[in-house]
Amino acid sequence: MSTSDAPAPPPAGLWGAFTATLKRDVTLALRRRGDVLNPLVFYALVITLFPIGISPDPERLALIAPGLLWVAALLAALLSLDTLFRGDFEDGTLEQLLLAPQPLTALVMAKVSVHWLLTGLPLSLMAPLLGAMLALPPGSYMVLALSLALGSASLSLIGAIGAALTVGLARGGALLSLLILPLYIPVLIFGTGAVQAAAMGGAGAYLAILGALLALALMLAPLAIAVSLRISING
Amino acid sequence: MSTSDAPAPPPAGLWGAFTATLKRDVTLALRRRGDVLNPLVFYALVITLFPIGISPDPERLALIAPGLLWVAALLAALLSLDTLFRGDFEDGTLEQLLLAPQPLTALVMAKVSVHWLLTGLPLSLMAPLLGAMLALPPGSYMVLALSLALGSASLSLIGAIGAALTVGLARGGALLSLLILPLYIPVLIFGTGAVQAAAMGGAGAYLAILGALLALALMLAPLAIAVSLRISING
Amino acid sequence: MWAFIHKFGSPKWFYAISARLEPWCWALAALALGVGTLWGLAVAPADYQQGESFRIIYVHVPAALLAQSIFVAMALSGLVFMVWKIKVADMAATVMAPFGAMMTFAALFSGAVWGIPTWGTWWEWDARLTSMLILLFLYLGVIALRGAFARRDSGARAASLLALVGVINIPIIKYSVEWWYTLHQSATFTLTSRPAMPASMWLPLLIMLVGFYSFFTALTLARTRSEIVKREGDKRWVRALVDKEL
Amino acid sequence: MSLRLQARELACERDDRVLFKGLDVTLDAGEILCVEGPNGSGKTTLLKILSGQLGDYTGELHYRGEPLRRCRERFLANLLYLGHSAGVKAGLTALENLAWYQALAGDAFDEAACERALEEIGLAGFEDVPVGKLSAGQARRVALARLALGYRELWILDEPFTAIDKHGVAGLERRLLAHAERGGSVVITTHHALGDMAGIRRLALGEQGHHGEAA
Amino acid sequence: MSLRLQARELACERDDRVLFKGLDVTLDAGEILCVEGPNGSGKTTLLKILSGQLGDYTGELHYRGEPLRRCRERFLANLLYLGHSAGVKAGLTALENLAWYQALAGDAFDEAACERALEEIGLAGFEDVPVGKLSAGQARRVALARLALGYRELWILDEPFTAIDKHGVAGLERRLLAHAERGGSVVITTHHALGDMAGIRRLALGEQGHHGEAA
Ligand code: HEM
Ligand SMILES: Nc1ncnc2c1ncn2[C@@H]1O[C@H](COP(=O)(O)OP(=O)(O)OP(=O)(O)O)[C@@H](O)[C@H]1O
Ligand SMILES: Nc1ncnc2c1ncn2[C@@H]1O[C@H](COP(=O)(O)OP(=O)(O)OP(=O)(O)O)[C@@H](O)[C@H]1O
Ligand SMILES: [Mg+2]
Ligand SMILES: [Mg+2]
Repeated sequence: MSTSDAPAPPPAGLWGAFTATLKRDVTLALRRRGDVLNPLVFYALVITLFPIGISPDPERLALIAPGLLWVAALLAALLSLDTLFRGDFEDGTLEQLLLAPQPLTALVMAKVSVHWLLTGLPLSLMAPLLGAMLALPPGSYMVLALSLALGSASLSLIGAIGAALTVGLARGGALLSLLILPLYIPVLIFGTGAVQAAAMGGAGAYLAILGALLALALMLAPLAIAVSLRISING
Repeated sequence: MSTSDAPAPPPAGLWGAFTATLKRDVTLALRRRGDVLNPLVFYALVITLFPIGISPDPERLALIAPGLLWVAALLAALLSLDTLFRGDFEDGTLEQLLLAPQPLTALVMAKVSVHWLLTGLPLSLMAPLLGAMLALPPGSYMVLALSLALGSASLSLIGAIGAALTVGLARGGALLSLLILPLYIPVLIFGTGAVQAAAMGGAGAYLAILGALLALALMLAPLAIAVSLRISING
Repeated sequence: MWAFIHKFGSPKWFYAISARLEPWCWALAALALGVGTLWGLAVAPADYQQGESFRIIYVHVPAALLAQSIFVAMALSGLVFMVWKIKVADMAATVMAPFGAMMTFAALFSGAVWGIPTWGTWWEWDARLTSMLILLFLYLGVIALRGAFARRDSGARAASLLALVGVINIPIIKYSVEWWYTLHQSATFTLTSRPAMPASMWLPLLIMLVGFYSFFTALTLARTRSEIVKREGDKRWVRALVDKEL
Repeated sequence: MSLRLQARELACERDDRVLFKGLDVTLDAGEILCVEGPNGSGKTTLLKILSGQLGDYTGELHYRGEPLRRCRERFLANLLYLGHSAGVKAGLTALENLAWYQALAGDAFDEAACERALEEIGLAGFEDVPVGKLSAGQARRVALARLALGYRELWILDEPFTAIDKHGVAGLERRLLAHAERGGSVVITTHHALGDMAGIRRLALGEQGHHGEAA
Repeated sequence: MSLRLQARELACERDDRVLFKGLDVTLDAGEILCVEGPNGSGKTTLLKILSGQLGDYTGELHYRGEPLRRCRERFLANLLYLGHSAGVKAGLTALENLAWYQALAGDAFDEAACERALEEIGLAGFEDVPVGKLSAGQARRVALARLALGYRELWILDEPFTAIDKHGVAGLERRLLAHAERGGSVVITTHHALGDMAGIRRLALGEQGHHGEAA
């Protein structure tokens, strides 16, 4: 009765595993209804802190708005990264994910995609509203949203490497930020550059660079994440 | 042989339990050496992100420096709060803490003190250095450190309520910030107010108010934390 | 004494009493809102500075005041629930929170719409605006916290505690925000230094206020009643009641 | 007075499923009560209620004749509860963990006593290893070492034999009997057969909600 | 070819303590291998090495005659590993958890099969309850339902009986035997007595590092 030689799983199987993992993570997030809103609320709250801490003067705010909007979005994305693999690690499903007869890079990409869909994308859609509150010139709203959407995808990918490396450590949160914040800096520079340039109408080049960064991250990060996970689980 | 009527523990016992909990948490934090440095590194990184994201112009930076220094310290303290009770919850020691024949408020205060000692205090000691990088006028360094030390103690106390309320929830992190950031705003206002006023030499009133806020927090928070923990464990 | 409080708080008793009160509240709300709207929109004179746009005041001010009152009411219900374990108080708090958040949002939104013709911008980091925004966050926090717990009782107690902590902080927040604002810059526009209103303007405002508050009362009673049916659905008296109504 | 723990008319339901109803539990000095039942029958729930951790029940709880709510402090001073999760910190050594529990009970730190407790429970030589580097069963033993550390008259143990090897189980059974002989009382749940122990009372839960066999 | 899993000269040390040395393990089709030993003797470590999760050893591992490193993909497709932690998500229902495992194995979602597996394992009626609301043993059963879901020739089970009640254990034992009869192979650790099962091989670890008795 023994199935003497099980064949490698068919390609349809990989796609099925990818979508099932995607669906699973979305279900989990949506089931705790608040969770989807949380990064958004955090974003809005941090943006509120700055005028209170710095100055309510619209002119002064407009000057620092692109930087504030980007740094706060980056922090919101960062904050939600810590839990990307942690839950799975703690209940043992990460162990099982590594034991699945599917390429780990693909499964990991499903998890990262969900993170971007539920954090980066909503953040970039919400940013123009907060931009208006910070007296950002109206012409740059579109560029703000676009640059954040592109940039946050890179952030999710890069951040996932850090999350994977620290998942086995008890208090990964702060160490994680230490590891990946430096890697975020190029994204931050070109992101704020795009928004600042938008006022003068020349954001195209910056957006192109953000796109190139994303392409690079898409190529390299999945493998790095997979390797990091194997290292963490082994320890 | 049965000890027919065990007396209530002597007051010396309470003090012993308090110091033992304090010592335990400090040991745990110091043992993962990186942990103590993490909020500091996060603070330094966030402060360096802003000149990158906004503008390296010292004059402009000096204007926003008090606000930035305070907001970043607040975020650093916030990030480290999520783990305040979480570790204990997950390995079951929180359950045992609640079953100890000692007043829970005292034990909880031990934990909050450690949080402040290892986050708030080092942050306030480090702030003047970062202030110098942001071209803060030299006269206000002392006030910056003092206001942060006083304010971060309130932040630890208030934040612990939120941490206690969310400890049983799977992804507490972001919810936690929604719960407590609004409550942080008075501390932020008087803190930045103190630093701004320091340049003109009139920070005393602000520091007094920060002290009053701390006194209020010291009176009300321990009970609220204890009640919150009981709620969380029950659910 | 305790027996009385518990009888007072028993769902069955509350259900019966509120059934009698509710129609009156609805009637008062309809009357005041109807009269106030007509008077405010059609009869009252246009403002000599702001023209017709000032009529937003008839929504804006009641919503803003109600938003703050509801938070206090919610916190008080929470206290009653925590101390005396009266479930009805928690049910009331449960239904108040979303409505309070809606009123806060309504005040913010109407203020923003009003700001465009009067201030030329829809948002300004003014003391009142900022503290209203923070109030919205507080509401959202209470709602999210309640929803985050799997067990209803834990969620209820957590939300009550947070509402209590929040209500202690509201005056502190308000006071500090106002102080902050006066410190940083002189106000470009102040809400308080408006021209004194003629009676033909504030009378309808008062009527609208009465309308908003009775609407809130009626709505809370109604939704608490349906919450009772939902939560106590397996009790005999509720089933008897539902059977009778069918 | 000697009736240590008494529960009358206990009832608890979770998500509309009645776990138990009209349950009377009495526990005397020198008694061992073993709560039995299939998975999901409410053993853990009952133990949490009896130890005052879960408020979600109806009925009355008395400790030494007084309502539990009114003598909570004294009750806790005499209670030792071990739950499904071990309650030891992975970052601390076995000895440090015990020292903390000792302080929590209000006692002064007594290193010799802690070491003796660890040795009795079979962890000699592992006193200074962080618990995170111990095996599942060894970590569990650190928690069990509390049984040998100072005297508490009432033990409430939720599956204490989890991950413990055969020798360990035998040793623990002897320990339970010794505690009872000394006048202590024990409430315990376990899926191990406790057959050879004389004089234990059994309380069966959830006869109706019986599970099918797991295969 | 029929020699399924073969380990030669395995050695592993942790923190300078040698757990095992020169260990030879062979596992054939239709065999059940029970790894025994006191707490901390290295059972979990061995199982993790055999399932390719731990690289921290010396020696050679072969699957169907090939070095494990070279046929990892095929090995994993035929392996079912259950560790100390159950590997089920508390936020998902039992059914959703199984569906994910089915997809992870590369199979199409088959609701009927999942429900049958849950029923066989004694969770009928709990299919749509989030696992977080199940008892310890019920949550564990959700993980065990994977044994009844699709055929994998090699099972590696680390204390699968944890928190399972007596009926459940008996059912599981029958399931193991049935698997072996069908030509499957099992590596298992447990502190339960597996005495009445015929034809299982035993591998004893850690005779030297024997623990004292836990009392
Ligand atoms: C988003 C924008 C706004 C918000 C959040 C807001 C908020 C508030 C609040 C909270 C109150 C009640 C204050 C109290 O406690 O008594 C209030 C009252 C009032 N608001 Fe606004 N407001 C906004 C915009 C405006 C604008 C643009 C105007 C018109 C120029 C305006 C005119 C008034 C007036 C006349 C009152 C009554 C003042 C009083 O009774 O003291 N508001 N507003
Ligand atoms: N992460 C680790 N780092 C270092 N040493 C470890 C680690 N995990 C386990 N050990 C050590 O390895 C030894 C064997 O552990 P293992 O978990 O394999 O034991 P086990 O036989 O499964 O025991 P149990 O019956 O308690 O589950 C233990 O003595 C432990 O001290
Ligand atoms: N947090 C919870 N919320 C809702 N229901 C729960 C919760 N925890 C447990 N239950 C339900 O209560 C019932 C009893 O659970 P309990 O943990 O008391 O069982 P048990 O007898 O200890 O089982 P086991 O032998 O598996 O440990 C289970 O059917 C479970 O579905
Ligand atoms: Mg149980
Ligand atoms: Mg093991």
